[in-house]
Order: sequence, then C-alpha cells, then structure tokens
Amino acid sequence: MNSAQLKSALEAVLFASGEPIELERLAEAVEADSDITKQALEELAGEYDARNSAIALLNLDGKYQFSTRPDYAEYIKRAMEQKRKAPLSQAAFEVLAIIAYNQPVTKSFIEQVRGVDCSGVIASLLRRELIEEAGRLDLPGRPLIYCTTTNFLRTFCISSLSELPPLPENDEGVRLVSEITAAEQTDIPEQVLLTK
Amino acid sequence: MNSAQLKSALEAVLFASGEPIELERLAEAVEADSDITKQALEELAGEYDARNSAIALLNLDGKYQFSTRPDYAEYIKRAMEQKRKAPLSQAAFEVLAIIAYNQPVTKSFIEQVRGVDCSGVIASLLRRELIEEAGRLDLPGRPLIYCTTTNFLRTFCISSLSELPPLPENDEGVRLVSEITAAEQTDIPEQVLLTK
Amino acid sequence: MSNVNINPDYKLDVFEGPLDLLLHLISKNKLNIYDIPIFTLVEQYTEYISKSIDEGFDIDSASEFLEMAARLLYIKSAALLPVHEEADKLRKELTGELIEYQECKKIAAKLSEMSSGIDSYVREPMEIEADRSYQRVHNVTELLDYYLMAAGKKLRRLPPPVEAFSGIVARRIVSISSKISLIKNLFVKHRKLRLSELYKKSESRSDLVATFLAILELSRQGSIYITDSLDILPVSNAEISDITLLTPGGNDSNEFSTA
Repeated sequence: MNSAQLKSALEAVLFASGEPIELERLAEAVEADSDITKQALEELAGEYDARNSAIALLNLDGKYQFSTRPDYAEYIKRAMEQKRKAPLSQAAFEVLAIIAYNQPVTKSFIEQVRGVDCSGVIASLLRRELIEEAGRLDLPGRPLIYCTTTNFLRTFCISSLSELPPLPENDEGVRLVSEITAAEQTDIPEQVLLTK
Repeated sequence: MNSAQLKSALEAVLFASGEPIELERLAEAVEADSDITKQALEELAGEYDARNSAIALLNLDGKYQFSTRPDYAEYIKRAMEQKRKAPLSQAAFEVLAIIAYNQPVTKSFIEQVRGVDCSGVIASLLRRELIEEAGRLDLPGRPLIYCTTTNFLRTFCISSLSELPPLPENDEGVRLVSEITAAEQTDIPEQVLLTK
Repeated sequence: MSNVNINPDYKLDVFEGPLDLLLHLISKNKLNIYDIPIFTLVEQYTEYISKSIDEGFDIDSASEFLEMAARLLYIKSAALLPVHEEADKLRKELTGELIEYQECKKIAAKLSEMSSGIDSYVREPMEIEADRSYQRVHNVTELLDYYLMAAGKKLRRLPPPVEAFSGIVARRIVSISSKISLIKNLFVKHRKLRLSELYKKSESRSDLVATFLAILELSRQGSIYITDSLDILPVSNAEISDITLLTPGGNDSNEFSTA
C-alpha cells in the first residue's frame, strides 16, 4: 500500500468509526507499521487543514477522530433540530399508541402486536422524547420497558393518561392485544419473552 | 456567506448528521437558496471525487449523505471489530427485486410471487434498513405495505429508483413475442394462437 | 419413473421454493415453460421431492414443496377427465406464476451484481447538544385510530376505496388475471379490439406475455372470438361468419399443443 492508499484507508476508517481510535488499532486495521501510520495521519490532518475543510482530524491523547470545526456548530444544531418538526410515520404512531394504552410494555410485546421488528421506531420515539425507558422487567433477559413522557401528553393536548379515548369493548383486535398482555403479565413469561 | 463558506457549512452539517438529508433541509440549515445549495453540494461532491477521497458525497433520491467508498470495507471492519456484514442471500435479493419494482407492496404479494413464506427475509431486510414500512393498505386485515429506503439506493449504487435496470427480456418471452409479430405480419393468425 | 434428469448435487434446500425447483426441472429437461407437459412435470417433481425426503430432507420445512406436489397432482387428475378445461386453466395459472418468478430471479441476479454499495459505510450522527423533542401537536383521537389499526381488526362499514388496491395491482410483473379483466373492461367501451393495439399498449415484455396469455384464456373460455383480420370481438358481438378460428368449447381446441 502506497502512502496515498494508506491515507485513504485511514480516512475511511476514521470516518466510519465516529469514535476516537488509538494509533495502534488504526495501524493494525490498515496493516501498516505504527510509525508509518502516525506519519500518514499527520499528513492527512495537514491536508484537511490546508484546504480549510469544515472537518478536522484531531489527535486526542493518542487517539484520532474526525470532528467538525466549532465554527459550524450553529448550522449543525439547526439541521438536527429541524427533525423535530417532521411528522411521525404511521409505524411511529402505531407503536406510540400501543405503548400509550398498555404501558409499561416491553419491545417484544409491541412487536407481537404489530408483527414486525420495531427497534428503529422505538429508537426514534425515544430521541423525540415521546417515550422513555421505565426500568426493566424482573423476568429472564430483564427486558427494558417503555412508557410515555410528558412531551407525549403535550403532543396530544391531554393532561393525563386518563384522558386517552376509551378503547371500544367489542373490538376483536383490542381483545387480541389484551390476551397478549395477560399472557405477558401472568403465568408464562418465559414463553412470551422467547417468542420473538 | 460566500461559496467556500457555504460548502464548508454543508460539509459540516452532512458530516455531523450521518443520515441522508433532504436538499430543502440543508438549504434551511445553512440559510441559503435551494438552487445555490444544490450547486454547492454538486461542487462539494466533485471536489471529493477529484481528490480521490475515501469518502464520497452521495445524492440518494434528492437526499445527500457522506459515505465511504466500498473499496475500504475490509479496513473498516477490522478497525471496528465488526462482524462481517452478512452478504445478502438469494432470497433477500428476490424479495428486494419484487419490492423495488412493484412498491409499495404487501407481504402476501411478495409471497405470492415467490411461492414461499417470506416473513424471515422481510424482517431481516427491515433490520438492515433496506426496506421500510410505508403504511397499511385500506383493506380488511389492514396489511402493512413495504417500500425500499435510501439505504437501498446506496447499497445498489444508484441515486434513484429510475436507475434500476429495466426488466430483463425474458428469453422465452422474446421468442414468443417475435413469433407473434412475425405471424401478425404474414397474416397467419392461426399460427399466432397455436404457437407457443 | 425413469430418466429424471436430476443433478445429485442439488438438494431441496438449495431451492428458494417450489417455483424455483419447477423452473430448475423445466430448464434441465428443456421443457417449454409456455406449454408445460404436466404429466412429465408431475412425475419429475414428485420423484425429486420423495428422493430428497428419503435423503433426510426435513419434511416440516418442506411443506411448501409438498403443497405444490399436491397442486400438480390435482392438475394432473383434472387433466385426465374427458373435459379438462379446469386443468388447462390451472396449468396456465402455474405458467403465469413461473414466468413471474423467473423474471423475479433475473432481476434478483442483476441486483446482486449491483450490490457493491453494501460495502460502503456511513456515520452515526455526532453527539451534539440539540433539542430533538417532537414539536407537532395532534388530536388524541388519532391515537385511538392508530391503536385499532395496529390491532389489525378495525371495523369497517364501507367497502375499501379503489385506490386501496393500487398496492396490490400496481405491479409491473403482470398477472394474467388482471390482464383478462382489463381486456373485458375494454369491451365495455369498444365493440371490437385490434390484437396489435392490445400489444402496443403493453409496457414491458411481461406485460406482453400476460396480454397474450390472457387472450388465449379468454378465447378458450369462449368469451371472445378472434377474426381472420386479428380483430377481437366479444362473443355477444361476434357474427357467425367471423368465427373462423379457435372455436371454443371442444376439447381439441383446449390443448395448445405443439405447433
């Protein structure tokens, strides 16, 4: 690997990682001597500086990391906060509704009701502060449980969960969900947790 | 803000966000006109290409995202001690093909074409963010429908669905069709309908 | 059961499903996919399945393969009847499925060649102090609607709107039955249709193939006649003199045997 290839490989690794990485680990990853790696990193950092890039390659106590320069923090913050206004997806609404009516609930419960993997949706609802973690169930695997937040109440203009519209009594789906709830809460918790 | 500053601001926002961002959202974040923003993005992408950076600025269906070029996957995996991304299976490619060309589609549609249960494959494609839920059909049972994601575009190195390869010419179909055409032209309709 | 051309290296689990296995048998034995000799196919298919099971293939994971075996046997038995219209219909349905699946496989292969981007990596968002809490406001009744939707059994009073079906029928891999209804609908407005016009409307090869098979099916059902000049007429409009080919009903004209 020539010097340009070495720098590119390091650039790719540092970009993808996000976390600060030790010189030794970088050298191992690109299969180069650590002195050569160090030199390549310094050159790479110099190139980023020379072209006044918005990104800088930092050396933090022997660990290397790409980071944006502080001058741009305002734009970044604005871009990230724009997402607050993006409407919830159908999937997000459904997961939120399931949590609201059955809280606290585990991820496996939500997935049983919806029949699909919901990890991404749950992560996004957490970021948007519509739900929060409410501890772990004292069951094998100690699954996390989720409930809604005060931001949830604000979003739906209610002052407490008691103001949620009542569920229809004769809806088959509602009955089905309460069966899952019953199963989860009582006799056969292992099974609930293992049927994912 | 001059053109160099604009490009730097965009670079910082895209780098920090990690996720694909719509042109409009970028323009808003850097407080510039969207045409000017678009031009700056194209220039920025060109600069990354011109210096053979290990990082590329992709346009995925009007969203922009930085990504490493595929050549460096080995180093990244090694550095991040990541398990090799499992390659996509034949089944996964088939399900993706059906979704990509017919989206949005239900699971039962996919299963009808493939003649087998596809729950596992769909769950894995959802987890890998190659497909996503796109709501439900307003039909009894309210089935979920699926479509492809921007990650799908990135994985297949295209920037919009219109760049998908045209449906392959079915060899048998070509033969069939040319026989039809030939027969039609020579006024032998019996042949048309009795030939396969 | 002889001369089954099976590569011993192939095990049942290398096939993506019964359609995949059928396509394999069809190409191995150079059968015509547009005119599957059902008897040959049934024999080879069942022999392959039973051989795989003898060799230890898990019967539980073979349910879809067994279902197809049952389906093939059913078509075979229907084909033994003196009037075997149903067998032809079922056989053509299977042909349509096989063509569709064959296209699916070809596209999948192309996608597989294009998938180098799977090795590109993106970043996790940087940890930045930013307020990401949701900002919009919704009516709380929406939540109930979504809850019932997720529970999957929302009661409905009205039939679903036409657009609701778009996800099902908006497909470029074209089904023959949808083509049939399309052609039937055209007759609501038109007294006759030109065969060539129908082909021209086709947007892709599979569309064309489906159009062709749909016309075959309609003429077999006796719903349409095709004239010498390749006009297609619905039965109600057909003059006796127009009926020059493909008279419906008789057993002989049902079998689209090799030309």
